[in-house]
Amino acid sequence: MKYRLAALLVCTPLALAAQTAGTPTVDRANTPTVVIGSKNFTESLVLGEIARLAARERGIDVQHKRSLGGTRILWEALRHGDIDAYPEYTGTITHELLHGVPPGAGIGALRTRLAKLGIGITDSLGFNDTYAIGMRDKEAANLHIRSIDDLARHPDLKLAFSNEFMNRADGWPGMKRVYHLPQNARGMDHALAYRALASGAIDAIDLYSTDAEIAYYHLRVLKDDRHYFPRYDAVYLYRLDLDRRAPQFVAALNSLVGTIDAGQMRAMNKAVQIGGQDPTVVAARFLGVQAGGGSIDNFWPQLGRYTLEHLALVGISLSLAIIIAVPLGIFSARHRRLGEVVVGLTGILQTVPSLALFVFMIPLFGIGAEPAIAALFLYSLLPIVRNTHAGLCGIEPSLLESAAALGLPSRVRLWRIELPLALRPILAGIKIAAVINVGTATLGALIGAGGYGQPILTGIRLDSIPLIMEGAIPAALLALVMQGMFEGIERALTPRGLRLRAQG
Amino acid sequence: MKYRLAALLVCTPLALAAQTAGTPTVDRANTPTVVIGSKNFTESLVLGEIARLAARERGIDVQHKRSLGGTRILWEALRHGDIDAYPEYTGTITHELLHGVPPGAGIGALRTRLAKLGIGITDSLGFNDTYAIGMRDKEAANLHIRSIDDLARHPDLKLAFSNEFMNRADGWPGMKRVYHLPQNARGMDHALAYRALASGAIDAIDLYSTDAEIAYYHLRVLKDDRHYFPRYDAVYLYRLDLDRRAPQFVAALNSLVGTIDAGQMRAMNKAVQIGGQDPTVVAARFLGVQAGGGSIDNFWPQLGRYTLEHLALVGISLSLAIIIAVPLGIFSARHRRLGEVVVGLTGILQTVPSLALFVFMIPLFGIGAEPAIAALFLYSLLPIVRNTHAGLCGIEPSLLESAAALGLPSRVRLWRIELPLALRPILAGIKIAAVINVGTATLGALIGAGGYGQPILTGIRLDSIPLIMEGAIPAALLALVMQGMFEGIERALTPRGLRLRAQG
Amino acid sequence: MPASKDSDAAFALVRATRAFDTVRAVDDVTLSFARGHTSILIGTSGSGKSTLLRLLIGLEWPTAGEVLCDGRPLRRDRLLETRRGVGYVIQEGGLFPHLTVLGNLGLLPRHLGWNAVRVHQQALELAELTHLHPRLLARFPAELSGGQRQRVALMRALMLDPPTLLLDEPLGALDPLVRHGLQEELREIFRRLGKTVIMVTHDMAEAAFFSSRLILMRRGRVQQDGSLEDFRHAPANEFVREFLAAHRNLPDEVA
Amino acid sequence: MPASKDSDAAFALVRATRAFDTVRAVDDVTLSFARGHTSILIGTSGSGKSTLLRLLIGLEWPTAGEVLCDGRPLRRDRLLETRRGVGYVIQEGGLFPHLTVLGNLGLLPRHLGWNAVRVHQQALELAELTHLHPRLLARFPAELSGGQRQRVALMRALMLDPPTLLLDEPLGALDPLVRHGLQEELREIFRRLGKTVIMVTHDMAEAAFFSSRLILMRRGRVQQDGSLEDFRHAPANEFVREFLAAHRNLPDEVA
Ligand SMILES: Nc1ncnc2c1ncn2[C@@H]1O[C@H](COP(=O)(O)OP(=O)(O)OP(=O)(O)O)[C@@H](O)[C@H]1O
Ligand SMILES: Nc1ncnc2c1ncn2[C@@H]1O[C@H](COP(=O)(O)OP(=O)(O)OP(=O)(O)O)[C@@H](O)[C@H]1O
Ligand SMILES: [Mg+2]
Ligand SMILES: [Mg+2]
Repeated sequence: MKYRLAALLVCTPLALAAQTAGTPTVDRANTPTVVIGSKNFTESLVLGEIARLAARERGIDVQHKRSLGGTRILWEALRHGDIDAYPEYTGTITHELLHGVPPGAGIGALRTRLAKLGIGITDSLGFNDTYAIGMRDKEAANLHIRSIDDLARHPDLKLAFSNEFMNRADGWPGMKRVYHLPQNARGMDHALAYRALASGAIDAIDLYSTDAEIAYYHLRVLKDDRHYFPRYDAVYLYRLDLDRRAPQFVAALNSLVGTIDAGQMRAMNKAVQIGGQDPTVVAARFLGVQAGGGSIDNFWPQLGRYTLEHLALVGISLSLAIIIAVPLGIFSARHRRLGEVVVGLTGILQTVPSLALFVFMIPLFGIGAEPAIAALFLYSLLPIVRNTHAGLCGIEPSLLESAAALGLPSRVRLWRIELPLALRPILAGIKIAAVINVGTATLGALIGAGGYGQPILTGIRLDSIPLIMEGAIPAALLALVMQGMFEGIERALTPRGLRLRAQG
Repeated sequence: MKYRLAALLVCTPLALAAQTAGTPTVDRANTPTVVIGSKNFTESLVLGEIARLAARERGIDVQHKRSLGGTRILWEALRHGDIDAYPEYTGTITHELLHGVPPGAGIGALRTRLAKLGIGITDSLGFNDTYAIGMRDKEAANLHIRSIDDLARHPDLKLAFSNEFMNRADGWPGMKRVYHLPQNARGMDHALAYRALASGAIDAIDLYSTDAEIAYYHLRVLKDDRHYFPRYDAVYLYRLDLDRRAPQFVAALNSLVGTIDAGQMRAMNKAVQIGGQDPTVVAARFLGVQAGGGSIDNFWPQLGRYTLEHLALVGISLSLAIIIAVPLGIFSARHRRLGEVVVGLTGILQTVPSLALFVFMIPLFGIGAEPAIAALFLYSLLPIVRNTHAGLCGIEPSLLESAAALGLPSRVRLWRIELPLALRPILAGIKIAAVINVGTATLGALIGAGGYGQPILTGIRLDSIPLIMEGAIPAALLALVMQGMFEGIERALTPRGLRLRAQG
Repeated sequence: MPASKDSDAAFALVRATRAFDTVRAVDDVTLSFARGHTSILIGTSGSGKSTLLRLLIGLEWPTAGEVLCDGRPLRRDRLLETRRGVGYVIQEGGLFPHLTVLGNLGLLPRHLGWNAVRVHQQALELAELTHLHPRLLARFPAELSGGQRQRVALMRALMLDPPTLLLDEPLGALDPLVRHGLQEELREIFRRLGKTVIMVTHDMAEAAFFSSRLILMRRGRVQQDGSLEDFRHAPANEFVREFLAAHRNLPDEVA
Repeated sequence: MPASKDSDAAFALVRATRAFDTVRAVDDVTLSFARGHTSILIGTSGSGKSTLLRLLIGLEWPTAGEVLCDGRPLRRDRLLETRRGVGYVIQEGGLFPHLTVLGNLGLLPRHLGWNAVRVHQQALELAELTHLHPRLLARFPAELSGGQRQRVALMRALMLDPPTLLLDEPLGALDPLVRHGLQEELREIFRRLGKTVIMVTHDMAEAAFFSSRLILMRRGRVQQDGSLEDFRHAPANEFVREFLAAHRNLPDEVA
């Protein structure tokens, strides 16, 4: 029973972590005939669901692996046969996937090139999702602005563009030149730009022509009269071997050609992103079919993987922090002078911004979970050290003296008297560290450590509240669970004697 | 004396903040004849210093406002006459500052165009700071790779490029096409890329041809045989009215033309960025002159501004947090059930990643200090609430009973008995919150709140350790100062009676 | 004085029981304490004396039966008033470690609007009563000896000059000299000001000195309620006789 | 028994002074406590009795003079051994609130390698000695009455059967019945096992019962050191006489 306290404190998170590490990653279930993939933003997801449902109507067994990642991941997956089809944009194919294709190439030209790689391409689904410039509809109406050209007449308008748009040669610099715009633009995080526009802080921003927010914020998309922006027509890419394996499926894809216009796409994006509706339901409504069950097969396994990754990050770093910080706190309570230095140093660690800390971690640990764990570990120290220190210093002196008078050696005093009496503040510190840790671990996605940060960061980048929530809600729940767990440990470890009033 | 505790706790950070808010921003001292500006990265700073020292040698009174910001800010400052000259690159002038200049335009063409705006331009200083591709020298030697062409022979090489380079049409997509490269590249934060390259995790990255790290990490810059990358020759831009106001200065600038080659620039960058030397000293060594005193006039006022901004962020948000969190903690200690909910909720706030929190703040508070303060306030709640709760629950029950038996109303019991007895853990919570607050406030720069985050974020982006340190060191010091301050408050508020042993 | 709901009783217990799990610390006790009189609780250790006092002041609530204050049941929402009319000395003192002696003494009076001068004056008077050196008023509890702390606890109970005093072994840690003097003066005060006093003591001589009403308890029950004479000449049972016999006197002049 | 450095002294003070700021709690005291004997400290409240005991066990260090243990100066690096040979009962008990009675009693023995059975056995024996119901061994200190806690503190000091006992008012909160019995048994144990005992008490009868050596203190100084007879027939000064006279006996049969 002697080290029950220590054992429980340290083992619980470690056990969590171990359990995690042992579990194999998501296993490939029985593979269905056709697999559709989609990128990790709303529109791609909805187009994936539309394809799945359209195929299902023709009786084809289709699985939809949603939100797999960015362009590069989907493309590689398609080429290696991990997926059989996914929604893509012509501009992306021209600029990023194929080499030496002239910028203005039509879908026919792309089809020829893609065929050599064993990839097929449908014709345009009906809309062009390219860069565009948006303003508040009211203001645009007041100023009689309909096209980008008209901006030149209002040099006082405040423009703010995403950093990417600011930097791309085919972004702001070119646009300014082509349209002879007098304004100077400033860079702004895209996630924030819509809100700033809506609040009137700025007057025009860059956006994608099917963004859900266009309708939501009542924006006007300015006409690109000079065809400055390249076309990004939506299409499906698919493996040509489907023509043999599942010709019905290819037919289903082709049946969608020309059926979705920009307004419809915008409305569907809005329904999902802002209305919070299920993409399957939205897609089904568009097709006029039943949504049916078992729609998005990938949601739960993916959430499971994020959870395991997150638990590993938090469990390991927190366990290490407890193992190191409690002794540091004990040390700092014993040696007042040196203790101040110790606590001060852990405080300094806390002020290092996480990105900067990652920069220093990479030479030591490379990329992935290790540097994230190291950083989380360092961030968890302060609350535990500080509270252990405060807890030990707050013990009633007469009890310490009584223990000393008994002739107990200081190690025994520590374990049997001081730590149990300081348990409450120490556990409070651990709880604070645990919660901060769960929150900060979301940054782990920045250096490839995975976890709930993955959907959150992607969501922020894509300005997708549902995607943010997909990570934020489980993270919040995890924080609650950890707090509850430590509350339970506290209840188990606090002897009944400390909960009683002393009486005469 | 009754509310001494509360008053002191809350007023100290508030006072800090108030003092801050009242101070006017950096005042323009007596303007010297000529003002040089520089951008916020090492090379620009060094070139600014070189110009200043060269001019000083000719007896001209020159001020150097260093690290003013990005291209856009410097350009506007030059045009409005806030500064008289600054170092720039021809590629930037072509692509970002002037409209309708053909990409290959020579300096002569630029000079004509700039003259219309009242701006002069020197000839090339002697080096071209453009994008380039770098590899570990050893590996390049082993594989006999000298130019980008040679990469095509090694399809297994792992390439990783900065996100900007990945996205620019004149970055990776074009390069892949022009050089017919078979590899696929992945995106990576530029700050991390050098370390990943050095550690062998990847084999080639994009860089600027005068980066300090090239020498430091023993990298080989691959030849751009096909002249894919545009020229970014270093030049000085200056106001043409100087020809009249300070012809000697223009002569000084022109005297530098053709004197700095890429190797020299790289060495100077390395001396500052990695060797940690003073830019003034490095510049002076290059010119063979004395560094002299009062070199970088802008360092201290700028640090002062960052400090005031940072103090305002921390002071206001922490004061608010104390005012709200201590009562919340009291409430949660009084009402066990509801208290759990309160603490749980503050915990959930803590798990919301800062960028996501900012996203939600902007519609409420706009951009600037307000949303940052609101976010910092929310992040500061948990440690204080939790520790107030733990502190109050940890008070010896017999003392509470004794107070009740006296017939003291509960408000008096709270102020005179419970809070003083729980002071230590409450202050520990405040200290934790203060330190976390100082650290998190560096993120305020993300939404224009200024503070030490400004140089840190710029430093991370530019991979400049000195710039990171310019923010990180004051932040660390501030954390220490705040801890020391609260230590002092604790000592002042803890009655001597609590530091004594009880005896019989 | 048998139990009754006479309106002259400052406090009364009516078949009151306070059980902790299986232990009945106070077991079906009916007692009433007359206004203006001093009653002494004696009994074996753990017999429920402290618990009985705690019941009267609402620090403990009966698991059965009733506690009456001024003839009416004790009410939770009027505890503050009840307690202000009562000076209560806890067995262990219960001084606040973060306040000086004067701070401890002045806590409630200051809240009730006394100014510092008045608090100090009253404290000095009580210090004289308890033979406590005035210098000690500036000390913290941890800087006092056991007996000094006990006297401060007594002083705190007397600060507001309350009509009722509940004293749980208030003089137990005092030396004979101080204790002797204090006994005389306290008895004089109690008589002169007509205080209602309920005092716990283990010293039979002290008990007999303070009052002619002794209440002897054992295992939560009242064994006998009466004067020392009654105890001597008409002990209710064998236990009462034994209890009296256990008193140890000083040895005779020549041992 | 005058002070001397006789090697038979378990503890001795040589011109020892312990000052707190201006107050000398123990003032130039020279005393020696013979092995196997019981000595009683009496004196006014705040006269330095507790401080004197604390000096002997190294909880307090003299600001002047010396403390000897077994004829050698007390050393900080050997405190643990010294303290294990001493059973010390603090005036206020000093029980650990997070441990049960048994946990409190077993703390040191378990550390020294006793098994649970032996601890329990010894605890049961001591419970019988102190008339403590064995059921109480499972309780926490906060669930005990004042007198019960005091007995647990005494039991804790006796657990290891140490050769020396420093007892600071060990029976002060006990009722006459338990106290009377405990006095008899403790004196028997002390005599039979030849314990060295230094006990503080405010009860002159108890003092005289336990030992023929009383040490009377006042303001940090020893007033007289001798038997009750000496005190009566040759009081060192007026204070000694007064102190003795203050003892209050039970009133005579017919008041
Ligand atoms: N830490 C301290 N600071 C100042 N004075 C102190 C301190 N500790 C004890 N004293 C003083 O020293 C004197 C002796 O205290 P001590 O506790 O030894 O008395 P005592 O004889 O045990 O009294 P009692 O019978 O009341 O327990 C007292 O006057 C007390 O106020
Ligand atoms: N919280 C509790 N849980 C269980 N038992 C308790 C609790 N409080 C008191 N008791 C028991 O109730 C009984 C009465 O306790 P009380 O303190 O009233 O005794 P007392 O007469 O004051 O004794 P003493 O003279 O020793 O102070 C004791 O046996 C005690 O152990
Ligand atoms: Mg009691
Ligand atoms: Mg004492």
